Amino acid sequence: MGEGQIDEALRTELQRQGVWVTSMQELYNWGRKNSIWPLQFGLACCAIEMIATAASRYDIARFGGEIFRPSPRQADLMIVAGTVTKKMAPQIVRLYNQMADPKYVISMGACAISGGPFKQGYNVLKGIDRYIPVDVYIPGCPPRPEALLHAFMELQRKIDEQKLTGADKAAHLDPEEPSEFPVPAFGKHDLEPPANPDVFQPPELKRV
Amino acid sequence: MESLEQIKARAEAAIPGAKIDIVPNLGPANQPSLLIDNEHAPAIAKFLRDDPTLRLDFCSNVTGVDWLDRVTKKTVKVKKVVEGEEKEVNEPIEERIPGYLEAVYHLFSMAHKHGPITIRMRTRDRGEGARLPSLTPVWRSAEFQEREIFDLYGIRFDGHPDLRRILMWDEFEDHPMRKDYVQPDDFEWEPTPHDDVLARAKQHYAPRPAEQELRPS
Amino acid sequence: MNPNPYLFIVIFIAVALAFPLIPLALAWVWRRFFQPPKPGAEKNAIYECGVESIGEAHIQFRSQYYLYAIIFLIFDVETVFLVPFAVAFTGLPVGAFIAILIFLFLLVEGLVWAWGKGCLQWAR
Amino acid sequence: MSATVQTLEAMERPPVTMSSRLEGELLEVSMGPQHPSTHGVFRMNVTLDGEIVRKLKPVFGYLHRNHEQIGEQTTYLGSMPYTDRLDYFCSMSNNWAYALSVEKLAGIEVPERAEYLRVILAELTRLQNHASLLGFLLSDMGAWGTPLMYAFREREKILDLFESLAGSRMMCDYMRFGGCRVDADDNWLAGARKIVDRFPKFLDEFEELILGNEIVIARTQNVGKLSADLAISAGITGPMLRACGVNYDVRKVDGYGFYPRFKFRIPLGEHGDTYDRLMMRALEMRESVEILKQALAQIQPGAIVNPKAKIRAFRPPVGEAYGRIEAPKGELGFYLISDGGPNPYRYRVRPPSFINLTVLEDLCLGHTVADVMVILGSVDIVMGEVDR
Repeated sequence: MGEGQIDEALRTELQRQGVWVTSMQELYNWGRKNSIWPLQFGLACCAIEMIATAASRYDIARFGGEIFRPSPRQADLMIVAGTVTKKMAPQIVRLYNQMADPKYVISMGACAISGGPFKQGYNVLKGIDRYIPVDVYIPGCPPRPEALLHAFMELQRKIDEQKLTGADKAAHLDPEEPSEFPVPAFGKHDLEPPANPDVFQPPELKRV
Repeated sequence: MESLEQIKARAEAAIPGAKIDIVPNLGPANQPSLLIDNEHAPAIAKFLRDDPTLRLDFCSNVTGVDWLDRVTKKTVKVKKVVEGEEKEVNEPIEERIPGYLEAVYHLFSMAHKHGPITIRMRTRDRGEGARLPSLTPVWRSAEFQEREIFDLYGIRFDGHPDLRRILMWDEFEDHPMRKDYVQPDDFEWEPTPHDDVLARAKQHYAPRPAEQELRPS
Repeated sequence: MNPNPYLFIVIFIAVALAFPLIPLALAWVWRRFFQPPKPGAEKNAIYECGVESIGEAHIQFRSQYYLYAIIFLIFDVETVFLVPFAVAFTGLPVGAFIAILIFLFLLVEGLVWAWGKGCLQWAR
Repeated sequence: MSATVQTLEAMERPPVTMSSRLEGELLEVSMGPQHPSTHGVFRMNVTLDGEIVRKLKPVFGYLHRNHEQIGEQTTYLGSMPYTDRLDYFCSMSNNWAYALSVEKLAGIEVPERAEYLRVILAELTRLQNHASLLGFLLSDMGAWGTPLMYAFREREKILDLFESLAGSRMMCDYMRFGGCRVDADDNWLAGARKIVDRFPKFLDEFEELILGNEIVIARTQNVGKLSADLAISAGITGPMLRACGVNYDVRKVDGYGFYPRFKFRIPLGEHGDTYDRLMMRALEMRESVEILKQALAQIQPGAIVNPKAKIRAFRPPVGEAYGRIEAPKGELGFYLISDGGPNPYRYRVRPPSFINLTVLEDLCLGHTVADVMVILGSVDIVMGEVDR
């Protein structure tokens, strides 16, 4: 039970006598996790599965994510659904920068994670986490609507655990954490820089 | 629909000086094509479109093809003196065909509803001389496809209304669909390498002599 | 002592104001004290579908839209004048009715002239 | 602004005369890659005079995934799953187009039951593609989401059929050179018959809901008129061409697959405006239901793959072939040049929606900004196929 957590036993005991106890952090996180507004922004085939998730059968409205906002100013969540090409990467990073601050990124589909089946393409960025931090990855090509719903619940669990104060507080409350990342420029042969070093630290693989 | 030979004869009759020859297609698809020379290409195209019996008014598909320098082995009958007496002997000689870029047009007729007539145009070489006359004034559908061929193969189409890059960003310089295009090396992290992708990933990690010291490992 | 009949309206307005303003005030307090501001060149740039905005926004619009707005304004003000007339309509003599008709006729005549001039034509 | 910048800018602007003050200047805006109704990452640089479109330059390439270069680096069979991702609404008809071209390249026969299955699956794909298109077009017009829910409800039923047969909802990868991968058992065919029988009821409800709606009529009639000869010269194919009254449908012209065995009509429009394009899709859905009824009645048990066709080490003879089918968006063609090796030497896709966009500027000139969205919606583009 970390510092600032409410003792669960005490909470259930009080609840039995009709007294509900909560904390500012729980209330804040509860409010934000149940009304995440995704940015209306589809790239390729995964976007069609995202629309199918928003349609009546798999209904993302049950998780509070029904309102797809066209403008990044009103969106909290960017679902990168589809192949990120090098021509589209600067636009995606600019959209991420223009989103209001408590913002999250779901990288949907193999293409957004690592280039997927189109990895050998010359115009395909090998994964969006080279330029912006990603919160939840969904493998699959395209991932089924249930997988997107599971990612949504995963993101809600992640929001629920965010701290408001203390050392490891949420990124958007921490003045040092950057809320903006440099937009790559179009170079002669490739994007310049090919990856944002302080966002993309791949593990050092020793090739035997 | 008439055979390609008849079309070739009538086209050469209609357009003086036009040099057309027939490129055979060996596969079972049996779709031979007409190779037309670049100077008379627009005139031939107009003829194919406006000729009452042909009426090829629908240019369905425009494709760029990159043929590298090829070395073909051919056996040629050569008279040679073998052990003192004259004899025909098959001697394999290697013939180097210089590379060229090619634009292939598949033409159909919506008026008469008959099948594909394929015409091809070849550039002089793969470097500076990669120029072809544009057929957009004849068929408007070739506009975007010729821009794509210029973008990905580098054939400059003279007479095209708006020749710009269509798929790659404007600052991009090479022509990526050519056979000798080398991709930028952004394979530094390759968790599940497989065949040639593994090769590229390995090549990325291979210690390059010159810059190895520069980059702090 | 029965309360003043308008008291309920006052309470209603007070509650109607309180409901939206309290959460907004809470949000403002949160923004002011807990949320560190992180402005940036890219974040404050103009949002135009993800690309840098091309062209200039402060340009001179066609004067026709301005005329459209003016004509709307005239008829908006006209309805403001009609409201007291409509409320007291039953107790008024015939002369007041004629006067309001003249008022209406003048405005409608102006509308017909504007329509004839083509000010109301939107797409050209 | 400093003085110098001011003068530079003043020089740029034309001299201000009395008439130009009334006219107003042109506003250049980009309806960019991230836009609610561009059906993916498609960008248009629009020059507006107030609300009237004066110039419209489409910008492509935001989803250029190098499908053709990857096609040249993988084997013939390896490219089959990539064709699902071309036009990711109609993976079955993409597979069929590719399989048809390779069969023409290598001269492979297809058994009868496989041909029937191909026709059934292609027509099911056409149904769900046209239903989704009508849903998207209506949401472009402002009926946000509601018609889309109806359309996606029907689409989900058809996707269930694809999933139970091919294993995946959208990316079926179902056809092979010389037949199909899996045989459809009887209760799959029964399920298909049930859905096809119930589809006309949805069509009546959908048509009554939208095509009779006077807002739709007001927003689509006489908007984006396309003349027949411009359409032919610009290589427009599919419902957009038939809306201008040109009777050209690759199913009737080429007679590929078993289409000559079925009796179905080709709807034709007269004015070539957006309303005709809308009606084309609605009427084509009815014709597809007719084809499906006949195909599901005539299908007989039998082999689904030509035993002689080699799947694994498949090396077609040297040569080239251009095969095409009537995909829901137009004429989808594959042009393959083989040099005898396992990989195609040249792998080219003839994308219908990419070429149908040639006339987008001609359609939109003189219309208002709101109409540009409706016209783009009626062209029915999918970015995976436009940018390849």
